[in-house]
Amino acid sequence: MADIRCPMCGKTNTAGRETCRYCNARLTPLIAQPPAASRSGAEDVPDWLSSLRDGSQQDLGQESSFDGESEAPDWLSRLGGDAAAAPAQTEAVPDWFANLDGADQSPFASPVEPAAPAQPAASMSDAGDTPLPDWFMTSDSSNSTLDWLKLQDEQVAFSQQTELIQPAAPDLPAAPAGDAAEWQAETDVPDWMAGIQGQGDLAGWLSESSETPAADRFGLGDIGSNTFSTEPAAEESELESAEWLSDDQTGQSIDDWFAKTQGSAAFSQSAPQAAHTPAQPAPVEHSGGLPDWLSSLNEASPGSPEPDQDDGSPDWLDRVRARRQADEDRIAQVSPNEVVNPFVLSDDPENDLSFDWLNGSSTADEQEALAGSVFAAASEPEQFAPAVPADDTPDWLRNLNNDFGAVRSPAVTARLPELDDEEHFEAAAPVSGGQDEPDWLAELTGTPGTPVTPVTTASVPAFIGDEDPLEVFDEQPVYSQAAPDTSFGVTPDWLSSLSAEDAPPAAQVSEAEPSEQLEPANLPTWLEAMRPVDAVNLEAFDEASEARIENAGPLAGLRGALPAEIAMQGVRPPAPYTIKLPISADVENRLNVLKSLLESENSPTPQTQKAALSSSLLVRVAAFFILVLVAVLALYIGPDQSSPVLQMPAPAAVLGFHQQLLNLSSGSHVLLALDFEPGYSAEMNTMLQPLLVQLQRQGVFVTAVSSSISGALIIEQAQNDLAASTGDPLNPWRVQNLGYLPGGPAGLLAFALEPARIIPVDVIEQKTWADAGLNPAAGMDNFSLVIVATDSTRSVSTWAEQVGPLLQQNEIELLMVSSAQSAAVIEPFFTTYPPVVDGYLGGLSDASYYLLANQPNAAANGPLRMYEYAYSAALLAVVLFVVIGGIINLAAASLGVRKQPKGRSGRGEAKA
Amino acid sequence: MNSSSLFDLIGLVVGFVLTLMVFSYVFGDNFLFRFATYTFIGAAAGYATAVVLRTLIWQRYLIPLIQNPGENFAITAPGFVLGIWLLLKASPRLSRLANMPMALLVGVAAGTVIGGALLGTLFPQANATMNALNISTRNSLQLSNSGLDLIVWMINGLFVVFGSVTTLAYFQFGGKAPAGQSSALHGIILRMAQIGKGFIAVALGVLFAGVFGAALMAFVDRVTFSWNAIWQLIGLFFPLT
Amino acid sequence: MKFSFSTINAAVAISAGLIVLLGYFLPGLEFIRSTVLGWASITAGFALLAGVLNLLSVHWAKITRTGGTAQTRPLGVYSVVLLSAFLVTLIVAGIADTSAWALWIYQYVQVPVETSLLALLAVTLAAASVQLLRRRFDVYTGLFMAAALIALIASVPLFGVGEVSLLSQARGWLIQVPAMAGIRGILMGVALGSIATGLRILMGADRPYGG
Amino acid sequence: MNLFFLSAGLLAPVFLVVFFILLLVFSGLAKKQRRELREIPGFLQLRKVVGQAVEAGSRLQIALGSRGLYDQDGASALAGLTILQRIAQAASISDSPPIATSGDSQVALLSQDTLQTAYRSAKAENLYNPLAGRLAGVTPLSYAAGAMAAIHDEQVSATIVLGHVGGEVGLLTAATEQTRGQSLGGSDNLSGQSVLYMADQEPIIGEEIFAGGAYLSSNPSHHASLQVQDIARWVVIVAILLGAVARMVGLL
Repeated sequence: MADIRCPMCGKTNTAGRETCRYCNARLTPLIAQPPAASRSGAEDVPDWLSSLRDGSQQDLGQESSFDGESEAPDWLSRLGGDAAAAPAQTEAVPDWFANLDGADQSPFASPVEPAAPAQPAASMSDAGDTPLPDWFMTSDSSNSTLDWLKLQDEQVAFSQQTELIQPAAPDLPAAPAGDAAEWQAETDVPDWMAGIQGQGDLAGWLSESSETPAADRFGLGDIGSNTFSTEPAAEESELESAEWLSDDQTGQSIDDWFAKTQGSAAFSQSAPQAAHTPAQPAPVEHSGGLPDWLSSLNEASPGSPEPDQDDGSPDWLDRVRARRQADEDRIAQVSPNEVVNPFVLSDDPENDLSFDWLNGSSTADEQEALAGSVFAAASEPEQFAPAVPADDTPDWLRNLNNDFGAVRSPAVTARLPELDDEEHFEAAAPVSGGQDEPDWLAELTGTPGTPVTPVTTASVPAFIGDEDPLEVFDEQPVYSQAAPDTSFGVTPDWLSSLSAEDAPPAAQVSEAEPSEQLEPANLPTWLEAMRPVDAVNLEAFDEASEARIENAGPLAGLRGALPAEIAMQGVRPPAPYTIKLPISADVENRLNVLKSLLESENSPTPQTQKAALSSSLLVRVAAFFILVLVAVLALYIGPDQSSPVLQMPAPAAVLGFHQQLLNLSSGSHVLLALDFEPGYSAEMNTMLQPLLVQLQRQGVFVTAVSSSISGALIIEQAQNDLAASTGDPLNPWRVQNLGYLPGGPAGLLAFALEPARIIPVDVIEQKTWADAGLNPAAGMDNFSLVIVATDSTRSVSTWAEQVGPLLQQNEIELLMVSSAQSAAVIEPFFTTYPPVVDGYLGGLSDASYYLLANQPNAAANGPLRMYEYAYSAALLAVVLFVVIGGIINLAAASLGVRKQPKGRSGRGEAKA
Repeated sequence: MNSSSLFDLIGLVVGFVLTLMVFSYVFGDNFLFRFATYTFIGAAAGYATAVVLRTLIWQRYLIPLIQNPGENFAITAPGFVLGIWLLLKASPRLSRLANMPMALLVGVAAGTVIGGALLGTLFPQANATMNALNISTRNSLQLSNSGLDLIVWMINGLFVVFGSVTTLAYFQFGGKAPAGQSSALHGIILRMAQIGKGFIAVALGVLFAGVFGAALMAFVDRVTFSWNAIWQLIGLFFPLT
Repeated sequence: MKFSFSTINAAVAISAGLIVLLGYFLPGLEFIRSTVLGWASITAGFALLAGVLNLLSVHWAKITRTGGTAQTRPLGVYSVVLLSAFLVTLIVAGIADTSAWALWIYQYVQVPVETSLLALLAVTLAAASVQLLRRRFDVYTGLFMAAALIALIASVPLFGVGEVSLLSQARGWLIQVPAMAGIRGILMGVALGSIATGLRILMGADRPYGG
Repeated sequence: MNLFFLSAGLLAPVFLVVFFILLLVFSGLAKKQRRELREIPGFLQLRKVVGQAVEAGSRLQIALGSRGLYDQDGASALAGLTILQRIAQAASISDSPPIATSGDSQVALLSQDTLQTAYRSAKAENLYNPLAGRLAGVTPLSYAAGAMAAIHDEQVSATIVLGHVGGEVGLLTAATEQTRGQSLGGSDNLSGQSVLYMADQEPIIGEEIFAGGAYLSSNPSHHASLQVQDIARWVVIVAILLGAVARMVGLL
């Protein structure tokens, strides 16, 4: 067990102490219980941790029996237990390792520092809704690592590797399916997605990614270089550090952490092959069109639909999966040269071929290379440190000078001559694009003309891809040798101990470069570009100048006499393009689509409702315009005057009405009740005019009353219409306007009992009943006929029920002129015996019959005929509209039911 | 142009514009529709208030009371007292003090409701339904007595009786549900209710046609009014020689 | 105190109701019944004034509402329109409720708007009819729609065709037989419900007058 | 003066007295034991809508119709007021208390009294707003226009029609649809009833509107009145059948 160095005073304390015995500063973060538990064997220790302790006791011999379905603890045991397995571990190492490392890099870090591991620690201790499945997903990577470890002793030629892919391909779904199942069982996608959206920074995070060189957000960074993937992480940490530090359990932090873990996994797997494959739309779309936490989701369940079936993950995720599946299918068919498609294979955590370049690492130098790659990989988490909570300065910035000091380490140069055989080259070739590939390979593959460079530039962010391969690879050993410390500096003891116990190759490298071990070099080239002086490859200059022997001129034979020439070769202007974003239009489009989809998930309105509402508006507008059009056309055309008005015999009710009017003698009095609202006056006055004309002709006196509060005006309007229709406004014949009869049916009943007392005078001329030739005491007996014109079913029944019996007892006839809407209610009172209503006109049709009976000319060309003509046209149009529209709507509804059982139409079906 | 025709012309324009404003609701609630309807509500309320104050209270109650107090006092004076008392309802704080006049109104309404429902609806309608098969009713309507007509009339009469009875049965509210059956209606009552519901559907369909027809007539009237208004205005500003 | 008030109110309601009801059957009570009806009629007139005051206070509150949201603030404008129309009409009709000005308002404001609202009703009913079977698809809805369409199409001579005797006879049969049966059943049912409601008030079981 | 009016004059008081006695008797019995009632989907929907409005803090509008008290219109308005009291009691705790609109002054004043009583019984009289019971318009169509405005202005989520309202109720249902709300209820006005039957998912038909008190409350008098109505119903049915047969054969 390693001692713990106090972050405050820098003195070492024995492992197990929680506080510094010198300055009492806290040594282990409060939430980082697992290490403490692993030491003390405390009870409530997560399974993975307990198994981890077991795993830590395993000897290396077990690794060959390590199966693909092994659990996280197993690979964790290999974490430090086996150098060859280390890359796999690094794939799974979350960024908080890097945070820890960052913390170690700054002994004078702020007190916030210990909180750095809090998030993942909390995540681990809270398996219910946090990344236990994520661990599994990352453990896939380790499993895949172990798969390739089985091939470790074989000297694999490139052609042989491609053959190995084929048996590997069928295995792809196996473990991930299991992972997906567990992942699905233990995580709730909507929840954490909600958590992400709840934090409201996902969309912004994505847009930010599109503006910054956050290539790793799109997976390109993962595929490309971990070196540069630090940049977005650092930026993000600045943007979200508050949430990041405060929130230790939200979906955002967990997923972000998990995303970076996966990102590193993707990197570790894909990087080796990056060199061999030109940029592919599919990988760009897959790795590049998604945040890495999403691509990690896809990796978690290749070919297993469960997650998006059960957890309701959004459609775009399905689409991405579909594209990914298509890519896998394509891989299964591609030729051996295409097989090592870094992007496609990098999507798949099961893809063990991504590390085939390590298969030949049994020789000493490959062991070194392996160690280099191991620790390069082990250093990745640092690159992904999103929050760098230790302090605001990213590690790479703090270790800048050390990085440059480390470049061109003797260990690297020492290896150069040993690279001689084709096999190594071919075996190593797939890795050449990656940042963690062995430098010996890097220097080889870095030579211009190899397919590596263009491919790499095409497949990684511009600031990577356009790098001179030499320079890119030159930096690798630095990471390699710095890795052990940077990764495990202040990791919890259980991890540091694991890493300290073994990994002999790493130990060799450590001995070779003790100083570099402490200096993790993690320098993005765009930063180099910002520091031209640093960007100069001084090491290259020194070495080259020392190695150069002048062979001509006065300085002939002298070594390093003219360094300037070399220096000039070494000095490069900073690449201005290094800060370009390598986002293709395709990626950007997909990003926009993704953002819009994610934002649209916040809008709760169901589409069906919108559709229903818009369709109802559409139907309403359509009905309106159809009716207007038809009515205007009918008015424009007009009825055919010569055509017969009506052929059918008049209904009995109309005949009875007509007969009762004919029976009126001149000078008799009629009570006319106009019980309709002004809105119905168009229809009612049109129907009333023939009646009033007839009454005027017969010299009958009319006393009018209305139960509508506008009654006085309704009566006056009818009077004016009559004068206008007869063309005699000065006609002495007038209706006695009693006006408004209050009290509804009760008032009506009171009026029927004592009319002269309820309404003593005319509202126009203040004429009393006596003035109008009526006997106030006689009441209703003054009238020989009562005519009720109404639009209301209630008014019909009230007159028939309240006044009708009184009238029957006094043998006064009751006639009605009714709007179409109340005509049906009159029928029962007309057909009863003895009839309460002695005749009625119900609607325009009956009015036409009546008009035809007593005024044939007016019936042929009067306003009633015109109204009826336009009305019948509009009626036919609206009936057709309702029938056709109803059929279409019903068909649409039935289709909608098939598509969407929970839709609105579904309720109708259910009721049916 | 004399003043009355000018007023009519202005009125024509106002009516035409208000019509278009109301029609704008077809596209959804909007300012124009609100403007027209609020104007209408205010005008209707204003006219109603004027009618109550001027026609009812002044002309029909106060003037007779002043002219002939002895004859009208018994009805008008208590009515005025109760009416003014009722005005306290306009004040939220004093509202509860005016419950007694409301109690009078409700009591009178209840008596009217019972009497009207019993004598005005229930008995006449039951009597009319009984007459559906009454041959003397048929004779009173002077219908032909040919054999086929008589059979048709009889069938229709049975329909009316059966339909009225089953419709009335449809409204049955309660009963004792048999074991294992949730609905309180069962057996013959359930069957009758189902048939009655069919008659109700047909009756409401016919009534709906009446409502629709009346509304459609109003639509035609508005289109006619607008059509005439447009031509009148065109003729006014672009006189056709 | 409260108890006595509510008891008195209930007594007034029950006695007034009984007087009006018994007046239907006992000829001797006709005078007192008409007297009580007269009181109620006058009181109803004042009730309309109280109701109008309520209407005005609602819209006055909208105008003077403080802290109204942007959404509710325009409502004050509508209320101003309403109150203006109210005042103008009140003044015009108060002078003479059948004056030329009152008739003008009636003819060119009230009638156009009311008729247009009815016309709007035609449009909304047409749209709703189109969607009826989608909302509620059962045999009764089918009967409803069939009866409505037949009664509608046969209410006037068919456009361009003239009267179709079959349709006219079908409409006549619908109105005189099944529809009349249904209407009678509904009316009798409503009557039973009305009697029960009225009797509950005469029992004092229901006291909507705040007793 | 025919036989009908004679028989009505004699039978009507008897019928009324028996009805009244049965109502008293069953009111006493209903306190101990309730009879099972058939399911009326309209009232189930009404309960659901009220519950949803209370949970969502949205507003309900109870449209009490545009006619007065003095006949069956009055009966439906009184029945609507009874249901209004139950709804107001349930929704008084809501952030947006219900509003009651009517087209008749007396009904508007009664709705204020009813709401005040409901709030008092719910121990929330301080939440009572006198303007919640309002006159929307003085004529049927101006009432419809005012109720439409209330639907749009007051963010009404559901309009419950319980009163005497004619075909213009179609405008209310249209406005409710525009605001994506619900409309339900019934009217004893046959025109309004036909429109509601077409527009509502679960219409309340005819006599059912008078049963609201029993379906929404545990008031024994309401349950008793339904029992008496059922008894009277079958008396009328039997009378019609016997009378029809008797008149067909020339008796009566």
